Amino acid sequence: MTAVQAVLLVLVAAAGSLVALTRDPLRQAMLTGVFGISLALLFLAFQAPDVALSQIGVGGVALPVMILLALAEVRAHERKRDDE
Amino acid sequence: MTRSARMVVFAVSAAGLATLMAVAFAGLPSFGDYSGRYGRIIAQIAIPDRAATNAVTFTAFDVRGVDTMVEEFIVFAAAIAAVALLRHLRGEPEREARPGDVLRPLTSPAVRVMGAALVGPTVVIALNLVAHGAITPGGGFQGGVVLAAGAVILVAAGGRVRLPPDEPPLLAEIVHGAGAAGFVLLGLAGLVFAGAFLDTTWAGHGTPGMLLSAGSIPLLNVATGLEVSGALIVIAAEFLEQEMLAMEPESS
Amino acid sequence: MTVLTYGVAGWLFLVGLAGIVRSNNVIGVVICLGVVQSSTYVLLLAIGYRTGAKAPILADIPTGTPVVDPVVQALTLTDVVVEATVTAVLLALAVQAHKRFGSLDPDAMTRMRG
Amino acid sequence: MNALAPLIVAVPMLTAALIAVAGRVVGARLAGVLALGATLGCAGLLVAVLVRLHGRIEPVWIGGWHPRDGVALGVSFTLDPLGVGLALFIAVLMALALVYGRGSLDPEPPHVHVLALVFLAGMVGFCLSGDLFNLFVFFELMSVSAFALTAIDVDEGAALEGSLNFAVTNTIGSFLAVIGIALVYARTGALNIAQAGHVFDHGHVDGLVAVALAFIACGFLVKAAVVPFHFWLADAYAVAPAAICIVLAGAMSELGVLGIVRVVFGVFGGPVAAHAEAVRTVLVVAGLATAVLGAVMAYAQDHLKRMLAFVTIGHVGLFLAGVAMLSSAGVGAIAVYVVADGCAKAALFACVGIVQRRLGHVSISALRGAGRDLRWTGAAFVLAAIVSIGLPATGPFLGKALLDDALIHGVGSWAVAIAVGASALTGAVLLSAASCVFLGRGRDEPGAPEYEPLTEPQPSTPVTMWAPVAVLLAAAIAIGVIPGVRHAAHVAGAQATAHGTIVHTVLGDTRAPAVHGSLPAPPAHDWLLSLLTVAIAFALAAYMLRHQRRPLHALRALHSGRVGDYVALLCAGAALFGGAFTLALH
Repeated sequence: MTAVQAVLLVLVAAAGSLVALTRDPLRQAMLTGVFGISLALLFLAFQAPDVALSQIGVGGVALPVMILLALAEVRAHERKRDDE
Repeated sequence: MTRSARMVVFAVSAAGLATLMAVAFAGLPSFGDYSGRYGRIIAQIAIPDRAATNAVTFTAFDVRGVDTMVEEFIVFAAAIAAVALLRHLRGEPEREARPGDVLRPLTSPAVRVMGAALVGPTVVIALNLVAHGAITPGGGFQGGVVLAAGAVILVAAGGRVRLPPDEPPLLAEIVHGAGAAGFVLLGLAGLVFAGAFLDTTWAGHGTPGMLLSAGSIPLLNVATGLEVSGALIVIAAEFLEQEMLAMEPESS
Repeated sequence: MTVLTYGVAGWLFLVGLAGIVRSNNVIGVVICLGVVQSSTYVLLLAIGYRTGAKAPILADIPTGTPVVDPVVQALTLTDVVVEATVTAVLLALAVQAHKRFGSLDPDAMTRMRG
Repeated sequence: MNALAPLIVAVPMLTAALIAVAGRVVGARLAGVLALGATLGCAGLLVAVLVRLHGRIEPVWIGGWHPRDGVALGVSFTLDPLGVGLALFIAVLMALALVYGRGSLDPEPPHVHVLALVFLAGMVGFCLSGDLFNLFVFFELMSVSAFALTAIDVDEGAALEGSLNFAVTNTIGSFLAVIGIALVYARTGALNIAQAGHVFDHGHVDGLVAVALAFIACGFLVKAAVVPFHFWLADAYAVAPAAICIVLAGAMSELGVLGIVRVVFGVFGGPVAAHAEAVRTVLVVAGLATAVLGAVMAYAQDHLKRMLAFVTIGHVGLFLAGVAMLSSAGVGAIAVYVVADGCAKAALFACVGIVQRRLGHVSISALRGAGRDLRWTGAAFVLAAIVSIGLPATGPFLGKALLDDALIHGVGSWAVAIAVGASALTGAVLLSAASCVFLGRGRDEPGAPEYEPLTEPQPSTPVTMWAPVAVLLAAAIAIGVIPGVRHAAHVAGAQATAHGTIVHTVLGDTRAPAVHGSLPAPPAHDWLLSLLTVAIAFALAAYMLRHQRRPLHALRALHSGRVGDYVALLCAGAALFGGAFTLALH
C-alpha cells in the first residue's frame, strides 16, 4: 500500500508541476484532466473513496470541459474579429 | 514591477513560505499515525445514532450539515454568477438564430454515437450514487457531478443543440434553485419537527444499510444532487451558448 | 513517507503559485489556482490518514475496525465540487475580459493602476 | 434559548433560492421587494437575538449536536454581542444598499438580488459562526458572491479586471487559511473555535502553532486589505457599482478584522496571551503602515471611487491597530469605530454614486466645478468627510477617541500621532476633492481633461438614492450621542476577548457571566485632539488645492493592476507575517 501511495504522490506532484509550468492553455487543459484523475487515484489510495468519486467527476470531466469551452469561446471570438 | 523583478520577489517569498511550511509540517503527526477523537467519535456514533453506514456522508450531511448547506449555496451563487457574467455585452451585435441555421457540430459522428451510448449508464450511475449516499460511497455531490457530466456529454455529442439566445435552459435553472431551496427547507423541517435547524432525526431512524434510513440524510442528498447537477448544467450551457453565438453558422 | 506526503502538499502549493506569477494568460492563472487548491486536499486527507485503517464506509467492515478520519474527507469532498463552480465564475470573467481587452494577458489588463 | 438563530442565515438563503426559481415569473419588481423583505427580516431576527442575548455569549448547536463529554461534534453559532451587533449593522447596510440600487442596478433578470441575498447570508453567517471551518465556508460564500457583484456591470472592462484581481488574490488567501485550519485540526483534533482554543491553552507552542496562526490570519488580512495584501481592494471597489460599494466598503473589509479577533482571542487565545507584547507589535505595525499607505495613496488618486477605496484601506489599518492592542478596550473601541465610520464611508460612496449618475463622470480633475449645481450632494459629501475625520460629538469621534485611549495604554502616544496624521491626511484628501468638484476650486492640472460626460447625465436624483445618504449620515452622527453606546461597546469588547469565558460557555454548557460597566467618556484632551485633526485636515486641504499634486511614481507603480505582481507581493506578505509570528511566539 505504501509503495502505491508513494508512486501516486510522485505522479501527482509531477502532473501538478506540468500543469502549472506549461505555457500553452490548451495543453494545460488536457494536463488538468490527467492531474485530476491522478489526484482521484491518490485519494483512493488514502482510503477516501467518496472524495475520489467527486474528484473524478470534477477533475476528470467537469473542469477540463469547462476550460476547453472557455478556450473555444475565446478562439471563436478571435476568429470572428480577424474576419472583420 | 518588471517581470524579472516580480519573479525575484516571488522566488524569495516562495523560499520563505517553503521554510515556514517545513517548520509547520514538522509538527504534524507522522503520516499514518493520526488518531483524532473527533473523527473517532463520529465513526462510532454514525450507526447507533443515525443508522448511517457512510461516516463521511453522515459528517457532511448531519453533524456538519450547515457547512454543506453553505457550500451548496456557493455552488448556487457561482452558477447564478456565471449566468450573470456571461450575458452579452450591450455593444455586441446579437445574432438571432434564423430558421435554417445549422450550428456547426462540435464533435465527430463517432464521438457523438459514443456519447449517446454513454448517457444511459451515466444517469443510472448518478441516481444510484445519490440514493445510496448514506450507505455506500457517493451522495448528492458525487451523483450531481456525474449527472451533469452525462448531460454535458449528451449536449457536446449531440452537436445540434439550439438554445434560444439569452435564455439559459429553464429546466436546469429551476432544478438548481429548487435544490438549493430544498436543502434549507429540510433544515427548517428539522427546526419545526425536531427542535433544531438541520436536525435530521424527524424523518425516522430506519435500519442501517437500507435505502430509507438515516433520517433525512437521503433527502438532503437528493436536494444536493439537484443543486449540483442543475448548477453545472446551467454553467456548461452558458459557456456552450456563448461559443455557438460566436460561431458563424453554416448554411445547409 | 511523511516527508514525501507533506512535501508533495507543500510543493503543489508553491508550484501553483509560481504558475500564477509567471502566467501570461488569465485562463492559465485560473488553472494554476486549481493546482494550489489541490495542495489543500492532499494535506487534509494526509492528516486524516491512518496506516492499516479502512475507508469510513461502515457497512462493509466489522464494528470496531479502525477507519481513517471521516471529518477531513467530508471537508474535502464538498470543497472539490465548490472548486469546479468557482473556477467557472473565474473562467466567465476571463472570457468577458477577453472580449473587452482583446487579450488574455493579465498584464494587458491595466485600466486601473497607480 | 436562541434556537431560532440559524434562521438569520436561512431566511436570506431560502429567499435567494426562491427568487432564482421563480424570478422569471414574478418579475424584477417583486424580486426586489422580496429581497428587501428578506433583508429586513434578517435584521429583525438579529434584533430579537441581540435582545435575548443580554450581553452574554451563547452557543447554538446546529442540528442539535450538543457537545458530548466535552467534545464539540456539531457546528456552533457562538453568539456574542460583537458578532450579532456587527451582523445587524451589515443587514441594515444591505437594506439601504438595496433601496439605493433600485434605480441603478440592472435588475432583469433578478441576478443582482439573488447574489445580494447570498452575499448577506455569507457575511452574517461569518459574524455568528463559532467553528473554524464553518467560518471559512461562510467566508467563501461571501467572497464568491462579492466577485460576481463587483463585475455585475460586464460592459465595464475595468470591472472585469478589478473582479479578477479581487477573485485571484482572495482565493489564494482563503487557501492559506485552509492550510492553517488543517494544521489546527491536526494538532487539536477540533474545528470548533472554543475547543481548539482549549487544547492550545495547555499544549506547547511550536512552529506549527505559529504558522497556523499566521496562515489563518493572512487569509483574513487579505480580505481586510492590510499592507501588502491591499492591492486588489482599490481595483475592485473603484469599479463595483456604488450600491454594492456601500456594503463592500461599509462592512466586508471590516469582517477581515473580525476574523482576526476570532483568531487571536478564540483559537489562539492562549499562545497569543502568553506572547502578547510581540504579537501586538506585529499587528500594530501592520495596521499603522496600512493606515499611512491608504492615506498617501488616496492623495495620489484622481478617480473619486478609487480615492474612496484607498480611504477604506487606511481606515481598516486603524481598525487593525485597535484589535492589535489585544485588549477589551481596543476591541470595544473598534466596535464603535467600525459601525460609525462604516456609515460615513458608505455615505461617501453613495454620494459619489449620485455624482456619477448626475454628471456621468468620476474623475476629479475632469469634474472641476461641474458639481456646482449638486448643492445637497456636495453638502452631504463634505459633512460625511468631516464626520469621518472625527468631528467632536459624532460617532467616528467617539470610536476614534476610544481607539486613541487604547493605543496610549497599549503601545504609547507615538501610535496616536501616526493615527492622527493618517486621519488628517485622509480628511484633507476628501475635502480638497470636494471643493474641486463641487466648488470649482483647486489647481490647474496640466493636461486635465475637459469635462465631458462618459455616460448620459440624468436630470434628477431619485429619493431612493438620497434618502439612504441622509439615513447613513444621521446614523454616523447619532452614534456619538446615543446613550448606552459606550456600555454596549464595553460589553462587546469584553465578551469577544474573554477567551476563558468563550471556552467554558461553549464546551461546559455554563451560562456566561454578564459584563457590567462602560468604556470611559472621552476626556477633554480627546476633544482638543479631534478638533486639531479637523483643523489640520482643512489646512492640508487648502495647501493641496494650491499646489501641484506630487506624482509619487514609485509607490503608484507598485499598484500596477497586474495580478501576477499582486500574487508575488501576497506571497511576500505571507512569508513576512509567517516569519514575524514564528518569532513572536518563540
